[in-house]
Amino acid sequence: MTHSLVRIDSLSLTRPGGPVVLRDIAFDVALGERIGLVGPNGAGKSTLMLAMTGVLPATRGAVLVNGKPLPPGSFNPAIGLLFQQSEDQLFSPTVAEDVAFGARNLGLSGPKLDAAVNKALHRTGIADLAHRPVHHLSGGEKRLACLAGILVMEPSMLLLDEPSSALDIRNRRHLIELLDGMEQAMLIASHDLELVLELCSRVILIDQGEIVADGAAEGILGDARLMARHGQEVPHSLIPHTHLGHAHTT
Amino acid sequence: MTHSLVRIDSLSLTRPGGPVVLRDIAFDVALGERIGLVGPNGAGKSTLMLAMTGVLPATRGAVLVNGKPLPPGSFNPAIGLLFQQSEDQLFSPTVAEDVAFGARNLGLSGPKLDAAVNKALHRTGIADLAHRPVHHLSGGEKRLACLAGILVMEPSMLLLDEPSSALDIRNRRHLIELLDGMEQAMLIASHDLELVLELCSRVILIDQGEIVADGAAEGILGDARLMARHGQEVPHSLIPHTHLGHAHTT
Amino acid sequence: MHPEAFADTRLRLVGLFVLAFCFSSLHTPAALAAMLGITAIAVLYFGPKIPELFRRLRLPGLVVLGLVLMLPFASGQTVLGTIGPLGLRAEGLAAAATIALRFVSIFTLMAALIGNIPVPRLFEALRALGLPAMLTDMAVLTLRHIEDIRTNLSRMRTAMQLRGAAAGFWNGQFRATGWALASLILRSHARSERVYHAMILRGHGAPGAAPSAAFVPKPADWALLFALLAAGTALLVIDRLA
Amino acid sequence: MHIPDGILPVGLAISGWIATGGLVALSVKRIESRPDPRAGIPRAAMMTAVFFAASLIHIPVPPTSVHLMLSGLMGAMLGWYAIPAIAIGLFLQAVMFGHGGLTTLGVNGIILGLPALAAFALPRQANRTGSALVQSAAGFAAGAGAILFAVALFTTILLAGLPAHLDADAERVAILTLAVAHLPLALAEGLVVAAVLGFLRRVSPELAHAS
Repeated sequence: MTHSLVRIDSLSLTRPGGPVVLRDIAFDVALGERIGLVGPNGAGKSTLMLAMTGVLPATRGAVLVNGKPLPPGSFNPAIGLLFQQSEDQLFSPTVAEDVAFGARNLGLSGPKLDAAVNKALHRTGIADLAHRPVHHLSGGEKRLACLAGILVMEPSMLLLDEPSSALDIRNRRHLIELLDGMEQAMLIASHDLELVLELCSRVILIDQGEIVADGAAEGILGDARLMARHGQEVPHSLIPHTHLGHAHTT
Repeated sequence: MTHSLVRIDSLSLTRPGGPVVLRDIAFDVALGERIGLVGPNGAGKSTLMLAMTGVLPATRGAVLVNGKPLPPGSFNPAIGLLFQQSEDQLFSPTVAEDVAFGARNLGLSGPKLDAAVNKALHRTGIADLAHRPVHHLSGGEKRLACLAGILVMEPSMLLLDEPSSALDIRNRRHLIELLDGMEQAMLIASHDLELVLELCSRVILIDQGEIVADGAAEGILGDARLMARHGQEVPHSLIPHTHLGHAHTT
Repeated sequence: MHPEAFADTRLRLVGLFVLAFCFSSLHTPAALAAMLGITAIAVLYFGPKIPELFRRLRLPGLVVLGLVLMLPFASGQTVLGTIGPLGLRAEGLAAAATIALRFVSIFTLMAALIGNIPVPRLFEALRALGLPAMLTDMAVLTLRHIEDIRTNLSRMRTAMQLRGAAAGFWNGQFRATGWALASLILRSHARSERVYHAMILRGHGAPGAAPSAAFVPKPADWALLFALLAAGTALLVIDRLA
Repeated sequence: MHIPDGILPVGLAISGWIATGGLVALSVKRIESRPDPRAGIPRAAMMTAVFFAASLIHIPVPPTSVHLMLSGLMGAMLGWYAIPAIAIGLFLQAVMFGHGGLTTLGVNGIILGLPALAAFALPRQANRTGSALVQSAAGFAAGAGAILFAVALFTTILLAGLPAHLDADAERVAILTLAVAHLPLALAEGLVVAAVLGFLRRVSPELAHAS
């Protein structure tokens, strides 16, 4: 399948007064493809994601979904963004109401709304939390509630900004398995390279707003020299055991 | 050296209405010793740290520093706490002013204050940031500014709550090296087990407010069954490469 | 008692406003007595818990208490008796009693009628009654931030305490207090913008959105509104006739 | 400084609602004439929540303690947005804590709203002069002045609205007591607001003053 679902077409972004800038970012995302977005803090990962949703208008270039350019500033449910901090994304009293928010803004109401909300809650495995107040959830539950709030809009691509941050190991594992079972295309920005390695076949490395490398995940993440040059470390599971001198296998 | 710097003497804490409780926590910290504090979210790690500073009064038991019980509610500069979120700890316009806060409250002023602030800034490597506004710093710089604000009070023990959270790989590496070069005793609560493994020779595993295991770091973190029972995963660097069947060495 | 019997918060809010204003216009003993009766019926019917009511009453009650204790000695000409140098006067005493009764009744009525309704729902009703969207947007976001800001503020104060902030405000701590508040404002502002972005990304204010809560009045809602309006009218009549 | 329900005559309470309603309508009109009226909403909501949290900060004034009001700060930072923000804050305080009142919400809106608008104008003028000392003084005046202005409005409305008239001596004593009792709060508020605005001017000038 090489149908290009989302195309980023030489996107540049200059923020008045802000230090972070994107320069000529270009890549294609195929239907269902999962791409890791890796790079040091301040490289522009979060900015790129906001620009891909259209909420931050690009200075030059465009984002195309199914070949059509995304009008900036409008509501584009096809691309869903999971924020780094769950708290930024939860603003309703209960989980069910929060999940309903996006669906309602798509015009759903009544039984159709209920069905969509239920589906999203079941897909994320939090149906039992539906009537719990959002602010009494644990960190892991909050992350899942945010995800449900995006899935309810039936996006064809998910942008995940540090999805495993602030999760404990059990919740991280649960999230990885959940994401692995989903059919949406994904762009996953993360410092958690083991997670990227588990979920993504392709990795884009960016630094200072520019794409430095784009290719097979193991090739890029395992390239110690490339990684070090951009402030990264090779993930432990890709480090060959030097005392025996054998190369790793996954 | 087995001089006990800090002794936690069967500390219990019941919070009215709160679910997190500490039960009979007891351990000794030797001068300069570094201990990892590991356990699932909600196990009581942050509560234990607050109780160790005396700001959360324990229901039963005591914290002794150099054999003397810590009077709860008082100012105890001997034990410094680095908060999980740097922003909770920064409340001055510039880095230098923020670092000066604690020293000033210890009665320093004039050239002595300046000398103490300079020393703390140099120890954390952020002397060049002294006059930068705190709120324009990056995540890594904020963490270092918080650390300097604690070091300026010359504590003999540091409590670090998730010190590597929200740091990118470069900053995390830098922090690890910085902490490794310090002489203070440390208790490091973290889900980042590789960091714990690099810095600590001893690990305390807690779950539901109780100490489940206390011993050599590699013994506990490498015990897959024990770790799984308490919602943890063995860190990658301790996993034997099963396809060759050899045991790991560090 | 029967929260599920009612669906339309709009009608209840209208009824509450009208009756509260009627309460605050009463003067005569007969009307005040009738007001207490209506309040008692509301409590029995809607069942707010009495201890909870008293707990909530404590803070605002203090303000009224001060006034109520002062008035009988400071207002009026008819001296009923003296306590030390102070003369207890009839007009002041009557005014104090009127104020106290009206205050407690309105307070209780509010707790009975809307105390159980989630606050966001109240704003949905106000929006449906014609309050501009800018105000309800602001209110919803405010609710979103209150808990957050309180938690952050108390954590910041703990951090300050751990670094030796003295308890005394006048002892030069006002600057630290102001700085902490400014830091709180900065971080909260950054968050409020992110939250607003997140809302827009999920279609906040998008054309074609389904109304967040359609209010469909049930017969019980109309009956309640009618009862509240009738009670108000009756009180006004009693107040005039007595 | 909130007038509870039940104290004022109904005519005064209704006039208060009309006055505050008019002020809110005027503010909304001023805000909507801007290029992007929604842009200021996150800041206004955040400040309303801070206005709430300020009640956690207690200032010891023996034998009791008072808490910060921050209406002057809201005026300085929010400008016209301060009026709807204060109205929302008062409504929330009334329904969530029973603080203030429902029928008196309009009157309370005037008591806090007019001083906030005055505090908006003052530091903005001072900002143009540029001198740091003048700006600090203006920040102090905005904080302290908003309290004193609010106390004056509160006292006037309360005395005008009492169902029975006080004799002249009692009235004078009451006014004096209220004014003196609020002096420490005005001082504290002035110092804190000056510190907050000074901090913001250094670090994030666009936040320090409403446009």
